[in-house]
Amino acid sequence: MAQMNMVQALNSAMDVMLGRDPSVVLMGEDIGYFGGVFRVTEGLQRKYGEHRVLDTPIAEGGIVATAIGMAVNGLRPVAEIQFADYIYPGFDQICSELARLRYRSAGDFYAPVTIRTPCGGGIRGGQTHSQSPEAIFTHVSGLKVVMPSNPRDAKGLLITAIECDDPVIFLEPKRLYNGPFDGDPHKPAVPWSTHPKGEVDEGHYTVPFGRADVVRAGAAVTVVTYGTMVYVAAAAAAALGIDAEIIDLRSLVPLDVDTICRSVRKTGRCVIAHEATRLSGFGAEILSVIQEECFWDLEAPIQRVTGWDTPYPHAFEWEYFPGQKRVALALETVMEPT
Amino acid sequence: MAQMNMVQALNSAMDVMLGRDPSVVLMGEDIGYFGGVFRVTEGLQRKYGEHRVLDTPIAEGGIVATAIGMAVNGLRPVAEIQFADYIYPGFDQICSELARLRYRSAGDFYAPVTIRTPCGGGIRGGQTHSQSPEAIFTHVSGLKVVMPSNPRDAKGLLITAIECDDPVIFLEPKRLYNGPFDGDPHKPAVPWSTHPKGEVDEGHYTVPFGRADVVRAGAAVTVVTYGTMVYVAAAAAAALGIDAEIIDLRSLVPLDVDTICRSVRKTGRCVIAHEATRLSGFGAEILSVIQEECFWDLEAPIQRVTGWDTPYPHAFEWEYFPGQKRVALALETVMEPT
Amino acid sequence: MNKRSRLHLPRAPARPGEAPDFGYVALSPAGAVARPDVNARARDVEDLAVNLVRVLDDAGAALGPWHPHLDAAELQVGLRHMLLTRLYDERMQRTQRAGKISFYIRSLGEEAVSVASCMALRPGDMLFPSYRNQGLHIARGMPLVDLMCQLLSNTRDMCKGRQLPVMYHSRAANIFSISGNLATQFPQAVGWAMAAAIKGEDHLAASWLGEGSSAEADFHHALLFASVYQAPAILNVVNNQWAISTFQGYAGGEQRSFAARGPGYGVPGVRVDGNDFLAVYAVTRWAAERARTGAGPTLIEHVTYRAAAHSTSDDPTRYRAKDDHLHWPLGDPIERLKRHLIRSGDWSEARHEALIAELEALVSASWKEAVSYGTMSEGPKLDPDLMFEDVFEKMPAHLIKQRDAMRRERG
Amino acid sequence: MNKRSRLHLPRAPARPGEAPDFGYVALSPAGAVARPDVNARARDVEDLAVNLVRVLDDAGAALGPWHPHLDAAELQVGLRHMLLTRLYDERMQRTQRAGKISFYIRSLGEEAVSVASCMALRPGDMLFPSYRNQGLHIARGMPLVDLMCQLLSNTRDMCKGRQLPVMYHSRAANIFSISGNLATQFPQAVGWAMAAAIKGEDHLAASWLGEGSSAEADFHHALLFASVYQAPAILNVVNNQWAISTFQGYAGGEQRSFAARGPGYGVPGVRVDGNDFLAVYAVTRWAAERARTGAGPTLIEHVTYRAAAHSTSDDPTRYRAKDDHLHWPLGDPIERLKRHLIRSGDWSEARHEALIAELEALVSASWKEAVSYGTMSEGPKLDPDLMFEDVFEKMPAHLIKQRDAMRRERG
Ligand SMILES: Cc1ncc(C[n+]2csc(CCOP(=O)(O)OP(=O)(O)O)c2C)c(N)n1
Ligand SMILES: Cc1ncc(C[n+]2csc(CCOP(=O)(O)OP(=O)(O)O)c2C)c(N)n1
Ligand SMILES: [Mg+2]
Ligand SMILES: [Mg+2]
Repeated sequence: MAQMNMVQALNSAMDVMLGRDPSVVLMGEDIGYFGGVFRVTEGLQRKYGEHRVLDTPIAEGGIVATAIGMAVNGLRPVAEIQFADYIYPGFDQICSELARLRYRSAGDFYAPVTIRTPCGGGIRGGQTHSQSPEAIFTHVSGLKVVMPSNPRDAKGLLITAIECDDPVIFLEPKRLYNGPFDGDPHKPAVPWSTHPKGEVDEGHYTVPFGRADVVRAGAAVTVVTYGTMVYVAAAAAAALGIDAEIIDLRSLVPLDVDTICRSVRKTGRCVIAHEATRLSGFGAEILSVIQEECFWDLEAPIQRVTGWDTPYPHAFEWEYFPGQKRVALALETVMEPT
Repeated sequence: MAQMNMVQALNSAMDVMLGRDPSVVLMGEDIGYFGGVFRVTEGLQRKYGEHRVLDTPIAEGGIVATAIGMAVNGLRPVAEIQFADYIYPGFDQICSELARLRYRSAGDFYAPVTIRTPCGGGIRGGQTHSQSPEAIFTHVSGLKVVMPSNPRDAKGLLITAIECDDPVIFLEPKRLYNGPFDGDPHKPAVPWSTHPKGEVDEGHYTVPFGRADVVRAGAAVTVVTYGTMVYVAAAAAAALGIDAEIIDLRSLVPLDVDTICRSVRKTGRCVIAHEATRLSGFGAEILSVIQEECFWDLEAPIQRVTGWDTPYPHAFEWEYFPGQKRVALALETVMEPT
Repeated sequence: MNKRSRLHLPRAPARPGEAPDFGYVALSPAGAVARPDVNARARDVEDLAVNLVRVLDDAGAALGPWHPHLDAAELQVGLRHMLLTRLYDERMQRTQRAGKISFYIRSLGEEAVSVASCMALRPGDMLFPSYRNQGLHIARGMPLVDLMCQLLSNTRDMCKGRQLPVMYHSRAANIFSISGNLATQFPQAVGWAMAAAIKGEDHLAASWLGEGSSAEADFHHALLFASVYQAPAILNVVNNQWAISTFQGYAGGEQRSFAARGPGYGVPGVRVDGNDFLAVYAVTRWAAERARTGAGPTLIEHVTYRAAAHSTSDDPTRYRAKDDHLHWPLGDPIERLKRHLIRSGDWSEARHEALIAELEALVSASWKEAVSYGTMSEGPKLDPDLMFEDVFEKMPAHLIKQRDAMRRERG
Repeated sequence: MNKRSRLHLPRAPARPGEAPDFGYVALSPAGAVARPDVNARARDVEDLAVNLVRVLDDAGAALGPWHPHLDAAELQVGLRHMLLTRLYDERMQRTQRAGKISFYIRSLGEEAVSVASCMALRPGDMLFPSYRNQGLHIARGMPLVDLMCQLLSNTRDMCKGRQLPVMYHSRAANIFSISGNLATQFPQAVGWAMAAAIKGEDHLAASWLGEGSSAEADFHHALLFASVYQAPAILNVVNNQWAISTFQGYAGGEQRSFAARGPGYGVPGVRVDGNDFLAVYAVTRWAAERARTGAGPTLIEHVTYRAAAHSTSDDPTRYRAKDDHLHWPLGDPIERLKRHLIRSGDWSEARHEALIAELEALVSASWKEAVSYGTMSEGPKLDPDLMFEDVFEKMPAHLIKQRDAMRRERG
């Protein structure tokens, strides 16, 4: 066991996999000699060679396309898109090709590509360094979509992603790289070393997809969330003194419907929280599933807490970000006696 | 008034606008000399000249990008993407640029671009000629998203789109081009001339965005739908003899929440139907809004009827397509006494 | 406003009612273009992107430094593959017209592009085709029955009913799955080639796309990544002059050849007579040797003509001069190879007729067998459960649920 | 596996700890490159993509056919704009370091690229910049206060707080909004130029992107559409050798110049000494005349060096040789123009010092004014309601609802 922040945990996952499996290769903009703009691949090119950790042209479409070709030829590429906001030039290759290759070739060809990309706001990155595009990928049949909220899960999920023969969109909430963040930008930053999930096994281990983590058991209300909002939601519930059950989804596709519904059946109330914009966000899918499965258990309308339906504005970061206040209002609403 | 099918109605909308407004230009693959693979732009290049109706290279990203530049320079481009399945190479320009230009420039620049594209299945087009990608665009703040279900609306909505200073994704359910389709491929095709909404005004008129059409009033259950599914749902309800209120959304963004909720408050039951895949489909957003607004009025869980979460398979078109049977099962479920 | 417009608009040489005009096609005489060393630097071979490599002259003589000097037996195999491709095409076109398959795309007039390229490569080389390369599948020896079962989406369809007709693939024959989205295969092929280089293997990847498709971003990505990593890839642009109704000028062919894109990236570009079996073979061989000796990628433009409609959904009389392919200055690839073989005494009209009869019988027998595995309307059917498989490696819970719902729905 | 790998990997000329090495930069002597007629065909000017157009020699003499023979007064204006750009940059860098703005990007060493280009164009020409073109804004006369207010996201920010610092725009000055997504502006500029041509107007569009960004699909789309429609556009690749930590070889610069991409599309490509004010001016003028006379688009590669860090978030000592810009063979654009002016008797060290003092005072006064409209921590603030405006022309119901919720949330 070692203390790691999320950057180090992700680095360790790739280090382990590069060491175990000669077919694993990393590729992306600035990831090789430099080690990535967030330093997630630091030291790996030096350790495994320039042919295993490739710097690439600035062409996300070309990165995804060549990763597919490499995967078809027996490699396991882990491609970094420098910011999730820049994944769209690769969208056609992801959605029309990567996601559907196994299907259209009836399993004769498939491309085990992992696409890692930092997402989310809270770092004053403005409209093109803050987006949370997960919902879009969850709508594309054939993709697995994952978002860890802590170093321990991050490493285990990334190893699962690399070992998985399906393509995985692996979203890294960059606000959590250095420590958990409860949504209050005025508080001093907290490092992962103060958090139990900053304790990370140095070797190989996996965290499976499709299994949500109940990060806090509770009886009064279920909060379904993932990524940075795990901490924001927990802090909001704690501040209100509400006995909330907090569920960290970890993987969105596949979705752990059982854990969610078991909880909602117990609490009868539910708040869903994500950073992404509301309209057709992944919260809508979660809400729909709960409504379909637990309709008769619900004692109040499920509430969605989300970013607003605007681009992410640089100057209004904290008015935009779904902070504790927004979660608290939703919790209060959902807890109103009926 | 004239009899028009949807192709003719769309053609008429562009004809009217090319005639009224010299800043309107059309562009797209095969749309000029040839008049488009679905003949929607037939005759317009001959009538208005090669400089108003442009053939383009096969580069959807370039089409959208140049349309943006043209719009910034005072034109009103109407760009055709030959099939909605081929819109993804233009996704970055749509999502990062077209949708956000007005916002990021605080209104100093904006691009009144309409992107028309045929969508949906039922024509044995297989996985790359059948998709319904509307949900993805509804998640992108700054885009209006429209899908007509009949010639009369198609023309009025397209004129609204062209006159609108916001960018519009205009999805045309190609299965409806020649006639309404109730989901039964074995029945003989029905032409628009047999349908009242095949009567189309030859001149200029608009159908506003954000106003759903109650195509059938009813008291027992609300069916919220759009595009081809309007006819499938109506036929399913009729076959079951259920007094369904059928709502044709026409525009998804903006969404006519009032009409939907007024109806659900009245009926207490709701089925949502679309061709697109289920997971994070637009049905999830509609369901969420209804759950949030009408929770206490609901007498049964809202049901979603959708395409399956797979690519669109060529050979299993009618097992994939959400036909009358799938709608009927949902209607029966939602009508079960509680 | 129109009168003042200064926007340039490329013009098709002949529209319906006009006389065919191929004066715009820059030709070189057979044998006239020099053949550089396979290790020549890209910058030293730029003339290859301007001139037109040709071996066969109009009389069927093989001339000049690109003459590949193949055995007669090999040429006869090439002729056979091309003929089989054509006869298969003709029959499948009729079959579609008869309503027995939903869709078809012919390669009429472009048979040499696929067959000669394929024969110049090794079986371990990976092919990333477009939808107009059935010659590749035939030259790699895929049974016609397999191809026909795909067209029928029947119980032996290698795509399990999930793809439109003509979107074949074969893992065994190293032929990649065809996408409906144009051009996507081009940079994928480069990625495959990069992996071969990373693994230190000797294989190369070859891909094909239409000149219209070269406008897509993927074309640029393919050339760029191939150039940066000097990937062992052969990138083929099949310039058959048309993209559905759109003349090649709209893909940028008016200002420069498509081969000329290569040198801009430091990739040699070769313009070759795509209807000349020997020239296509020789140029592909040259590119393959470059790739295998570490000299990097090559872009090849095959100058040819789409003699038929775009697909069975298309009617070219709406947008181009009638029968214009009869005026195409590079002739017909099968006729040209046949003439060459007869001239050198290795073929005869009689053998040709006999071969046609043999291949027609093969096509008929294959079709008979194929329909026994199911047609659109009759015989065994694919299990609709297959719709839910292969979305993921293992079927996840939500798809199991949907599959079960589908079963209930079907009663 | 690695040992057998044959993947080629471009190599940076010098990494930390190594001696700077610019031997790879192909140079031409000042005055050596011929200036073709503005109506020359693309195919006849291909050498411009290989050679390097230079006017100023090391001693400050202006030589050869590209010498634009500008008035001293005009050159002095150019020097002033470049100096102001540099002083503004320096001050804003310090301001960011002091925590007063969140982010900044300098253009150190690349001032001529923007200033000389801009001065060679007309006010009605539309500019589509990247984030490293502040010289354009300054040369177009935008008040520094306006730029600073954008950096501060304050109450006078032309972006209303919605963009990262440096993403300026000006409708009045015909400078387009800057995107965070690289290269998107390139084909947009071509679209703008196409519209000018459609309308029969005389204006052209010019755009800039980094050599690293030229790898994006948008670069290809821009060249292709510009070529097909012969759009009046000037497409500038600013080859400052680096894209964050990535050397230009990874953008394809190892095999050919970036200018050489142009000829592949039938677009003239000109490689110009980007640190030579006179050369940049002359080449831009040539391209502008082509555009205005209907001869179509031009691709210009500005060979220059990113002397500073990528941005305030970057530390180049981690990936390149320390102080290597001091060894850059094309020198510093401001020093070079100054030397030329002094040599021709139109400038002096004293005037230079005085100008620096004047401009520093201007920067200081501007900053003082800018902060009076609000800073990140003090003074007037933008109304958060603005967050919901301009998503659409009119605020739709769902955003009104969300705005009201935001108001409630803020109490
Ligand atoms: C991304 C994308 N855009 C558009 C289409 C529609 N489409 C199918 S074939 C075709 C023409 C292709 O022409 P070309 O590349 O020259 O190939 P050819 O048919 O001549 O062999 C078009 C536009 C598509 N399949 N994919
Ligand atoms: C689509 C996209 N991908 C990646 C990035 C991240 N990024 C920002 S600047 C940059 C380097 C650009 O280098 P270059 O184009 O050479 O311009 P320079 O900074 O040298 O002026 C990168 C990779 C981005 N902004 N947009
Ligand atoms: Mg073609
Ligand atoms: Mg650069």
